Amino acid sequence: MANSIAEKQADITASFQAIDDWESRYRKIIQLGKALPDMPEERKTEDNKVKGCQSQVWLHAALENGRLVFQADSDAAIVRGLIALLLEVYSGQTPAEILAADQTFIDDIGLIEHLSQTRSNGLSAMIKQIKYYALAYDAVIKRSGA
Amino acid sequence: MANSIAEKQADITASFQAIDDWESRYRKIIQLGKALPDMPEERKTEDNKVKGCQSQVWLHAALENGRLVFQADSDAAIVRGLIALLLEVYSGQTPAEILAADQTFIDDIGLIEHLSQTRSNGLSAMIKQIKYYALAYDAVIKRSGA
Amino acid sequence: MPVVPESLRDIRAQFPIFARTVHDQPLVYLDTAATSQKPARVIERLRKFYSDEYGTVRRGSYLLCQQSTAMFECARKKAASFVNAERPEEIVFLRGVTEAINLAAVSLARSILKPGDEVLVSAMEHHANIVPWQLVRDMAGIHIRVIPMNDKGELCLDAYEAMLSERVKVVALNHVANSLGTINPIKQITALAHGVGAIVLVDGAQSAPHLKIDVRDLDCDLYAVSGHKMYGPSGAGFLYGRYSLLERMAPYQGGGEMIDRVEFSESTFEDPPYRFEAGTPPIAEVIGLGEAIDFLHDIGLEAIEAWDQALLAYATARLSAIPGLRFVGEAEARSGLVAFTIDGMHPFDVASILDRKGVAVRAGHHCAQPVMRHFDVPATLRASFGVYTVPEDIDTLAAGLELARDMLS
Amino acid sequence: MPVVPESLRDIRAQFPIFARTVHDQPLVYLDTAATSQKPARVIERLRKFYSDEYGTVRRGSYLLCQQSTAMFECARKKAASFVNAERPEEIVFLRGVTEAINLAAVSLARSILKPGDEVLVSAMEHHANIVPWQLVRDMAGIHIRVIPMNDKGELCLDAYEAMLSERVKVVALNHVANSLGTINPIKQITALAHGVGAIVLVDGAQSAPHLKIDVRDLDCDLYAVSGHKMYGPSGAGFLYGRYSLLERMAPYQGGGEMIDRVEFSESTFEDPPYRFEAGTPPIAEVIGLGEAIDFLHDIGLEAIEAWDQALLAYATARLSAIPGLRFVGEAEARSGLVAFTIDGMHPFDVASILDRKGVAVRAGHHCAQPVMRHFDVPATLRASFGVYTVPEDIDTLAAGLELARDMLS
Ligand SMILES: Cc1ncc(COP(=O)(O)O)c(C=O)c1O
Ligand SMILES: Cc1ncc(COP(=O)(O)O)c(C=O)c1O
Repeated sequence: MANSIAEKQADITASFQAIDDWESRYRKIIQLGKALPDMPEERKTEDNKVKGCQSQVWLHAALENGRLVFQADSDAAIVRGLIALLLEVYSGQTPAEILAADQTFIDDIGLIEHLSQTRSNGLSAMIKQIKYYALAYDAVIKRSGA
Repeated sequence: MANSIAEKQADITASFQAIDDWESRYRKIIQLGKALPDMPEERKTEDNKVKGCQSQVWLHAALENGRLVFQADSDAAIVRGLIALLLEVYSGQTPAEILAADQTFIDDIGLIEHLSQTRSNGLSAMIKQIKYYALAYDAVIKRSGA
Repeated sequence: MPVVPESLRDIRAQFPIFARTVHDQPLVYLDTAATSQKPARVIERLRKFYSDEYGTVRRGSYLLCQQSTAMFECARKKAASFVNAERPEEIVFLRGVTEAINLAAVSLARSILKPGDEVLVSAMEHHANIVPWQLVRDMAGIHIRVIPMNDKGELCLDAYEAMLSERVKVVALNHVANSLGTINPIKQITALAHGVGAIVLVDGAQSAPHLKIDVRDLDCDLYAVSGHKMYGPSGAGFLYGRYSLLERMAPYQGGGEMIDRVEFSESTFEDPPYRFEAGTPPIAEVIGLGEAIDFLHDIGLEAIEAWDQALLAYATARLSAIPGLRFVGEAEARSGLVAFTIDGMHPFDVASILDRKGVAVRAGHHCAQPVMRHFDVPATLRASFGVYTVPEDIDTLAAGLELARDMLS
Repeated sequence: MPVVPESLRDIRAQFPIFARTVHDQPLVYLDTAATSQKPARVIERLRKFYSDEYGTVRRGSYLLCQQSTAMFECARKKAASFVNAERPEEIVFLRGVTEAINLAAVSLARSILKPGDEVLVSAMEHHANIVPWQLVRDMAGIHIRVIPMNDKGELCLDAYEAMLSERVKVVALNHVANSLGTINPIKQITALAHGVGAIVLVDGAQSAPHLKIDVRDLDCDLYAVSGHKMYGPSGAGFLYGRYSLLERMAPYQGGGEMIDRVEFSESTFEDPPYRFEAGTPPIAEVIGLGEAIDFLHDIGLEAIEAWDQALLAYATARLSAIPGLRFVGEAEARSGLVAFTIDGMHPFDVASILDRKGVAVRAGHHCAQPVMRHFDVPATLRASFGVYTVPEDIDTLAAGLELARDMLS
């Protein structure tokens, strides 16, 4: 069984907190971004674009066996790295789990503490978008289940 | 012959500077206002109204024997007093004399030092209006003289 | 004489301006309705921001900008909670009430109003809630109708009800009238307006500094506030707007940060509130306004409201004793000020003499010429209160009025 | 490396912000084009005004108000002399360039523009000089046409001349382009525009902090300035307008103090500039802007202009050495900034890494999306200078860019 969101968040936070200089943390994030599979070009549509980012960010969601599978991409390397973290945590979880999750972990990894407060890097917009999908699919599941 | 504008201004300034408490200066101004002849109601027209005052101020000008004769009034007592001072200085002078005159004396009498800088009591608007009349009639005189 | 309550006991010491004199007299500041003085913490907040923290807001990728943005957005949260909005995105920052009403008038004219629609304003409005509607009237083909008031300075609610129809699209009026002090029954007015589907815009310039505002309880759609009248810096205020309404409203000013995409042929716009905040906002001033809101919350709005009422009662009693003094504005429910004339004396003369005694009151039409015409006076004197006002200020005012009477008669 | 001139030697010490660090690094502030930092004397002027002198402006009969008014009007004189206007009444105070252009667009649309008229804007405008014209376009029935630029980022003057006709009523363009640094030949552009009777509006957001402005020499009709970019407080700026033009222009916002007489049926308006200053203005901020103008005058605008050119030359030379770096904007005449991309790196990533080294630069479209499309880049990096900028800042930037290259490739 997949780890819970909370466990994954705790793992990520711990692994970042173990690194104590910013440069190594950034290098790690950039590496994670490089390892993220590219999103197929045909999915990089206007519809999938997350509004309110300095860099371009795309997010696609699909429900598979009751779990939300996300694909995402960005043209900026650091944002791609952050996306990789978000997908690791959220992709493959049920909508209900996502809705129940605490989303502050991204603040805790000591890399981007301030970024998520502003509209500057689209991270908060992306987290919001993930929650929207979870909300929407949660409703779908409840309706079809009833 | 009438005193020059400069002489009259000096007299007024001296007489006010001799009083060293504000209350007496204000009382004197208010008395001067009371002594000012009322302007006939039919002259209190929109045309004669000086714009930009908190109280209502009217000013009328006529050329008599090459000299500008002013009539003015206000519904506020202190402004009437100031008007009396202005008329004493300017009424009966030639347009050219008025144009040449220094208009800062009203600042020097130690009563209203700050008032003439602002648009608040219409005094600066009134002095401006007096100058406008002088300018206009000066042009009239020059043209008819040529 | 009412006793200053505990929570306001040391307030005066927090306002540096009271350390100064005016014409060698202690300052008696009774023109808070025009603009309030500033507490040290607001002044210090500005100094600190400009000295240690200054940066522009939105979209910068560097720390100063991110922190400024966080502070600016935090002020939005404070403003939202100050009026009990549902969410921070219901707060649009701008210069003050004048700009807020101009924004509302133009934006509604561009998006919602149709030719033949009616906008109701009250007979006791400030020019800021009259002229903006006149400026859009011809462009939008709308009609402006006036809700009458009685001679106490209270709205005629029967007449108001009779004026309501499907044609009425906006009801715009002040919560507290700056020339009379009248508190209008906004909740009742809103309920009636909503009965015909009209939008209610409230001018909160005079209420925000004195009353506890609850836009959800009032159920109004737009509520405008000037920060400089509620102990904040000049240059910043806000417009609360019900989010579903803001979403329907067209942009007002165009420029940077309010757009999504710009082409020369056409542009698309951001969601509210950003859609309405074109260009660099008054950054420090908004953050200072946030501090002023904290200041008010720390005192407690109930205490402020109660003290205002105590001062009003004291001033009314104290000034009634002055021969020839007539109050202009005698509504049952009032706040913040007393306005009056004195027989045979021009308000301007009286104010000039009061100034020499250190007393700052306003003489004039208070940007409410229609109110002056209603009461058939060219101008009135207005003494208005703030959190720093003490009963002794009213005593000094009364003594000054006696002196003015002596000098002018 | 250029040597800081005598008149700027101690300037940095006058800006308290440089006492702080960013991520434990000294602050290297290279985003003055977005907003400038503030010298201590401007911050102190605000503190003093709010602490000892605060009052509203216009029409009050008490000392605090009269003195505030005198200070406010004195700032108007300073602003007039800053741009060499003929008289103080040619200065309208408002929030900044965005509001100034919105005012101009709406006011001209209400008073002068007729259906079928053309407004020319340049291809290198900030959104603030595009969107306001789009917002009035439909109401006024006007056409917006775009003066093209070449690939160095210079206006095509031949094309401009060919576009001029009797239909052109307004030519609106920036003096210095915020995304490219290009200095446009305003004097020449104005002469040509006046040949067909068009009004010329200049967006001076980026020029005012760096160049000596002379509206009489330029012979332009409207000139817009943001105070917060020229060392003044946020929340205040001004629009210069030739008086004879301002007199023909309809009011923009409606409210208090801009009116002569208000009736519910109709209102009449004050003369300029008051007609355009509705409501309580940003009082302290305007007075602070006056102080910022004094600050600039005390340094001397010639020295500021010369230092800006020295920094520009140094930055251009220094950054040219960085592999893959391409400048965006290579006009002959430039001012205030360098904008560039680096092959294979997203500006946002670079800016984030620079931030960690204490370097504040802007990554983005700089509110000039059409310029980004012209150069076919999603965004650029922009380093912009102020009076406090030293060559070592450019060195730190260059080192940061090397680090970013290492980390990102
Ligand atoms: C009732 C009312 N509305 C509007 C205004 C205008 O506010 P501001 O000048 O801050 O825009 C005022 C203040 O003068 C007011 O008292
Ligand atoms: C060329 C130009 N025009 C207009 C603006 C808008 O100025 P403000 O945000 O001060 O209104 C800016 C600043 O971003 C600019 O650089």
